[in-house]
Amino acid sequence: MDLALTPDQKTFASTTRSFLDKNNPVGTVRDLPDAPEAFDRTWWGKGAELGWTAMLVPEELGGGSVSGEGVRDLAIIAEEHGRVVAPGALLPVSIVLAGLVEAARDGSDHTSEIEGLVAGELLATWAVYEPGAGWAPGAPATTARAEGDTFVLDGIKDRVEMGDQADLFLVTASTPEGVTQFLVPSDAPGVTVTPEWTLDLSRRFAEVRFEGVNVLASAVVGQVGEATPLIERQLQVALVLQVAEICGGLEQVFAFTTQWAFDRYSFGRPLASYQALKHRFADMKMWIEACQATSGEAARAVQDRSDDAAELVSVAKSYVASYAVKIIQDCVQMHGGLGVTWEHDLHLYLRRATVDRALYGTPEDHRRRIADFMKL
Amino acid sequence: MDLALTPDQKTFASTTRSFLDKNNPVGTVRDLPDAPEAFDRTWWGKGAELGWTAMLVPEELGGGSVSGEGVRDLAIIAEEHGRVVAPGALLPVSIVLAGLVEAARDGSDHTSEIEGLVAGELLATWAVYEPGAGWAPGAPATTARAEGDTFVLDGIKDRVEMGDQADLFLVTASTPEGVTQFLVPSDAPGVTVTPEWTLDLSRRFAEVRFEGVNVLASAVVGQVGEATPLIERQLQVALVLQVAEICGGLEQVFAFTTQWAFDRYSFGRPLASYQALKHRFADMKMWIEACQATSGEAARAVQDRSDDAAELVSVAKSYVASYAVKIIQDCVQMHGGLGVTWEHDLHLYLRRATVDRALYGTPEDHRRRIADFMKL
Amino acid sequence: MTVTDVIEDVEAFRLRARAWLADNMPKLDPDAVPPAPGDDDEEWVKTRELQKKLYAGGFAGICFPKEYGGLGLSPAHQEAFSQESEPYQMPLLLNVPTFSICAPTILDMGSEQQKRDRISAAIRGDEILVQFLSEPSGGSDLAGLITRAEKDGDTWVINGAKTWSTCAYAADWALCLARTDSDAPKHRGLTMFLIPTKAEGIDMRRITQVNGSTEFCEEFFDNVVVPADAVVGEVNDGWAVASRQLFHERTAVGGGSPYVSGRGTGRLSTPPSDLAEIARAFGRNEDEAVRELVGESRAQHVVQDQLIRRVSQGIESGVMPGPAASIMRLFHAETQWMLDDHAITIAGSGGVTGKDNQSLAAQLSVNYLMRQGSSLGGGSTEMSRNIISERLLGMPREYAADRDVPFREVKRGR
Amino acid sequence: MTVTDVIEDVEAFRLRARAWLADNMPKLDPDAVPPAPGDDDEEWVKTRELQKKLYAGGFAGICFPKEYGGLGLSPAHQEAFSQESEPYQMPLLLNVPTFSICAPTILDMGSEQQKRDRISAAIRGDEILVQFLSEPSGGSDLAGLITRAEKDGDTWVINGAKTWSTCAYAADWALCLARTDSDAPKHRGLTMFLIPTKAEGIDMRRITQVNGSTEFCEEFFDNVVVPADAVVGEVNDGWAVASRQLFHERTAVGGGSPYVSGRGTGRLSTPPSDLAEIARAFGRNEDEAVRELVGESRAQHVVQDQLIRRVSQGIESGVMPGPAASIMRLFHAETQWMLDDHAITIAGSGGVTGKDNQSLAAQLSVNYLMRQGSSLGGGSTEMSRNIISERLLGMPREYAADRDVPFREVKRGR
Repeated sequence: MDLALTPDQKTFASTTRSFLDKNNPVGTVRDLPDAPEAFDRTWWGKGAELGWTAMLVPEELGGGSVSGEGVRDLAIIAEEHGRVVAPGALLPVSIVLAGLVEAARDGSDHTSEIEGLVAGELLATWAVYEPGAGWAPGAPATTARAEGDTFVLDGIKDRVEMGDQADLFLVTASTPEGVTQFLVPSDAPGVTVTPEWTLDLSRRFAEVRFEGVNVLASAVVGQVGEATPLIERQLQVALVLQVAEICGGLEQVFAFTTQWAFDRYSFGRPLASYQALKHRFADMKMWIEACQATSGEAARAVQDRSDDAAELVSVAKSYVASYAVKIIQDCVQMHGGLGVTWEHDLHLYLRRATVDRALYGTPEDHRRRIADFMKL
Repeated sequence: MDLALTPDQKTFASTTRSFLDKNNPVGTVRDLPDAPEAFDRTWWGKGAELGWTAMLVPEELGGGSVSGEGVRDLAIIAEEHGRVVAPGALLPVSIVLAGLVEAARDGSDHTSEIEGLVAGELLATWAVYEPGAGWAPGAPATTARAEGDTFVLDGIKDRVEMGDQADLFLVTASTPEGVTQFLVPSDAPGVTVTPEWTLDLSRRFAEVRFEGVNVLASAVVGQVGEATPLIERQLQVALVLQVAEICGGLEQVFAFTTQWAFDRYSFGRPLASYQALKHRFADMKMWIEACQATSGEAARAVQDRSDDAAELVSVAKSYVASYAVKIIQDCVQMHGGLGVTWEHDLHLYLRRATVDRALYGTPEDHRRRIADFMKL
Repeated sequence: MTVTDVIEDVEAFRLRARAWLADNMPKLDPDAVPPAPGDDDEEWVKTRELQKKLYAGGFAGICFPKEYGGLGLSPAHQEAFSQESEPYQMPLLLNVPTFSICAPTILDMGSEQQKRDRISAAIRGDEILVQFLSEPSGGSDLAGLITRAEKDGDTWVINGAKTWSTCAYAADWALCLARTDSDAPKHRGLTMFLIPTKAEGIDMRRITQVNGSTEFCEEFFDNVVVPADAVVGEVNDGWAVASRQLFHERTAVGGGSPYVSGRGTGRLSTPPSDLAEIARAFGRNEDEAVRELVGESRAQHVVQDQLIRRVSQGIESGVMPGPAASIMRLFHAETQWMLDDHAITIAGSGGVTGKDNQSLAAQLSVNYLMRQGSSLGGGSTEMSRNIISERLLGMPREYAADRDVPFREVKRGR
Repeated sequence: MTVTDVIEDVEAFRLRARAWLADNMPKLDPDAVPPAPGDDDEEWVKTRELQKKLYAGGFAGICFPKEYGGLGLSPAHQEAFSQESEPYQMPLLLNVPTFSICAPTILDMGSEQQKRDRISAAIRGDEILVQFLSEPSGGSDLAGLITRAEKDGDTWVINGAKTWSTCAYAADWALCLARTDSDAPKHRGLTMFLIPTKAEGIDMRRITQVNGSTEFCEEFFDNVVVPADAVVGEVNDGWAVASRQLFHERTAVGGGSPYVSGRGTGRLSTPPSDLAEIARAFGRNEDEAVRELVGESRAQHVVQDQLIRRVSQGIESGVMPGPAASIMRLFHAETQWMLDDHAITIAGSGGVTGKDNQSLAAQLSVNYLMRQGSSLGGGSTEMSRNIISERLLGMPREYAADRDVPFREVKRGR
């Protein structure tokens, strides 16, 4: 947790935590793959009432944050989600809202979609990855061709989070003028959604095909050919939420693993008394504090739109995602055989951290991006 | 040490060890940088009498090995050299002999040079690296141009081991027919040798310039344009010697560091009683056994000219050189402040391992080479 | 010596086996993939049938003594039979633990009656044997177990719990180690029992691992009553029996047991990730950073094989002490760590979602969930490091708070 | 209170200092590079001269009490003076340990005479103070020291050896901790002495480190006789003095000492390797594997700064306990390891030879020889991990064989 929260933010964090603990205890994640949907819209609507969808949205568009620092407030929510490996639409909806709000100054009017998302009535997600390709939002193979007053979209996206439940896809596509984003209803003719398998039990992904999908020019988000800054903003918000969520999970895993080390005895001594293990716990403690530090500063930088925000989110993602899986794996080791059982919660956290590690740029991708920023 | 040495090989190893312990105790390495030369030719001649230069050379050319397995015998000598961070010409002379012997079947007659090298009267070294470039022996910028019955060499080589003392350079150069190797006397007109700084106190390197250096066609080693297999053989011998030498050093460092852990007390207990340290010693022990295993098999494969020899030397180099520096650094840590003093022997081993790590392909280069072998 | 005691020559035996196998045993289907552990209930039924066939044909229990239902032949005979049996379906699931661990332990330490009953039933294909050793509270500290057996007249009453019993769901009898004297130091108050797995009061359930495997079971004992003759060896000397059992386990794992028949264990373990395949599948094989990872992992695998050869030869020739085997165990874990870590790094953003649960992404990422499996099973890597430092390097032993004190005074957690 | 006791306003003091500095102190040469530690003998001569100037001008010992030669002003005055002094040459070498560690310890724990003599001499620029604490046999276990001081009539006779004394070659007096009662447990039989570094019987030599630095010294004591009034604090209560000294050391390292004047320590440490520069210099900046390493290292540095901010604020606000500082210490070492490792990886085959010993290759590879320096100096990383696990996570303390037993019964190695 960020050490510099305001009293309001602390209260907000604890409200969110109570809600999640009550509605989404971590153990329930195991049942989600067999549920008809990853989460219930009514439940999501309650989250929206708690403000989960409002933080990035200015008051005139129906939003509003706790502290006036929406990105940091949102990071608090993400951290609480991570603590219980909560399902839901937090990441995809926040990313889309970040783009829509960013584009609201110029370009088409998406007020009604924004309002629907804030109210928790609409669900939207970013369709940005493409089959067989890594993180390369600036060079989509998906195309949008102007035809009179409309655009025709063709292409395939995959790893679309919540693709099965989304009402709207924010589609990143190439046009002759440059990369452009479109808001496409999931029920538009020519849109096909195929569920994918994923490691995370609490989330679903889908492949989404766009075959001659016709949308009005008003579906453009921002200006044609000028999506690059929007994409960067969306990415930054995605990364802030990812690292915050990972930190929430890490704190929880570390807490119950430390407790285990005190409670579990071997050869008449608690595990916590073995120096080789103590030193590994010390390393983990250090890494987790570092994860918290860099997550917090990434949120602040994106909040403040600092010059170094782009670098700081890459720093945070590259650091946090690398160490998270390393730490959780060592926590598995500390638990012995129990750690690799379905029954233990560890794998729920490990699954989510592994998925978060992979998406919106791997640590390796972000290290290369940092090198780019360094003009190496 | 290889566990499968013959009694003859064991005797030979112990003779070599006694000679080196008497003439080159490790502590004397500190004085070498201030000596006029890195080693004395008379001393090297005695090494040659012990057979150090004969192992790769067939009997008809004045050589002969202990066990009939010259490469493995040579690895024993290298391991003993590594144990005391010995100076000398073992690596460069062996590499050149490997090339000359390999080329002896066809091509010009270099019998007299071979005999001089075996007798310890001549010193030769491989001039293969070029300024600003990594390990790329197949694409030299140094050129050799045919001119009547002669060749004219132009180019700059650096990281030439023993460049200051060598009588002959084995120069890898480009010709229109392909990569070709030449044996060039160091006193040929147009050859300029400039000493370089190096981390290893026991070895010297030099930059060697070839400016319009004229050599007879008989200077060609093997056939014009067909140096590739020679280069591979030279590389394999270089790598076998490097990893054997590193293993010798590792065994020594690990032995005195383990002893230190028993002798040194902290808070009334020997260091060796602290589990966090015990576990690190266990890891080191495992890695050293692995280094020995892979070094031994690399030597066997090169000895036997197995199909997988090229891969196995890369495996050995990539593994041994990576772990060697890691292990020695942890041994420094085990010694506390003493470990970073000039007075302690540790840095002598670390210097050599770091230099061995860098030359004839880094571990990273060899991992890429393995991927090439895998046809990735 | 009567005429029937003349031992058949190995080659004659081989020829006889060859003919019999061809006439009696079903051929292997080359495309058949063994089922994953835990998904093999039908396989166990078939296994019993195959063993019954072997027994009927006079080729079961080749190295077990005749008086307990075996053939009393040499390991060379067994080896010849195994070679000949390769093209055929064989009851491989019985190799571990029934024939290579449990039966030899009974042979070494059991009563005459136990040998006659259990070993022969196993050889006949009537019974399957397993081990009840580890406990939920136990971990690396096997001898610290707390399942207790209390004497009640002529019987023993067992209460407690066991876990990580491989294939117990398919078994009939188990070697079960329990504490019978809590006033003795830990190793000295244990007794080994041979108990029916379906005895009243035993509640068995299968453990699901994160990769879906259910090969292990856990058992809860609620006043399980066993007769006095269920004791294997001496009362309170169960550690001697367990040590023998562990010895046979190591021998079996090392591939040196004369009691296995046919090649392998009949179990499919999850196939390891293939980094070159992953690199190609995810279009990353041209990336130099990825090529380094693939090359590094390949090197690690090669070095592992080389290290196994070195250490095995070292132990065999006596140059290295037996505990040097822990070096191989620890290195195996390191290799797995690297493989699983590199797999997710190379797969990158494509490695966590896929077409379905058979996709390459699903395989490699589920393998990643099981990354620590290889550092836990068969003794943790932490124990290996203790052994290497203490028994190879001679460093002082870790303080054990339970050494030489009455077990009931030993502190216990959960 | 007399008129002279009215404390000058900080801004007035600042203006007066500004004027005085301009008139009296030599300007800094912007191109001047401070000499490496150990190669700074001339620098020490100049340092004494600069301190004498400050003293003559009435600007020395700003926060030290008037009765010991200081000005008795507030940290705000000192801060103002430091700000004003930035463009000028200052006696920075005296900041650590003379003014920030030794003098405050004497001020806290010394006798009236010691304060009057030593502190004022230091402020006048006449004397330099250092610490004789660590011992060759000591390592992390400072209180286990074996240098002994024996009472001989009115004097003490010291025998033993000290090591890692920073800049002792330049000093006049040293705070020297010695054992005066071997029958007491380790911490309770120690006494602190204030002794002249040139006393008869002290043989001092400089330690050369692998990077050539000779800033540290070791000292051998052969019947060094010091008077009874050399004791600082109480006999056998030297640990209290040493603790105070360690406190002042931590404060100084953390940048919070009010006794330093001017910015910095006046010492040049070896410049760290710059990975981007190395990548470019060796032509590897286009290699994706290398770009990953440079990016990773950059991230590590950024995270280090962020972590320092988080933990410092945490400790300051009381959310984290003081020992959380060990997290920063350990992280610093990790950053250095990564930097030095990546440097040799990136430099590759070009990193171990160079034009001369000033070449980039020489710098980065000599840095690599000193890789562990940052995990040893100022308490080893092993001690940091003990502190984090025991004092932050509350795990059981490591068994100390020397706790609460007479020191003479404690086992010692070499």
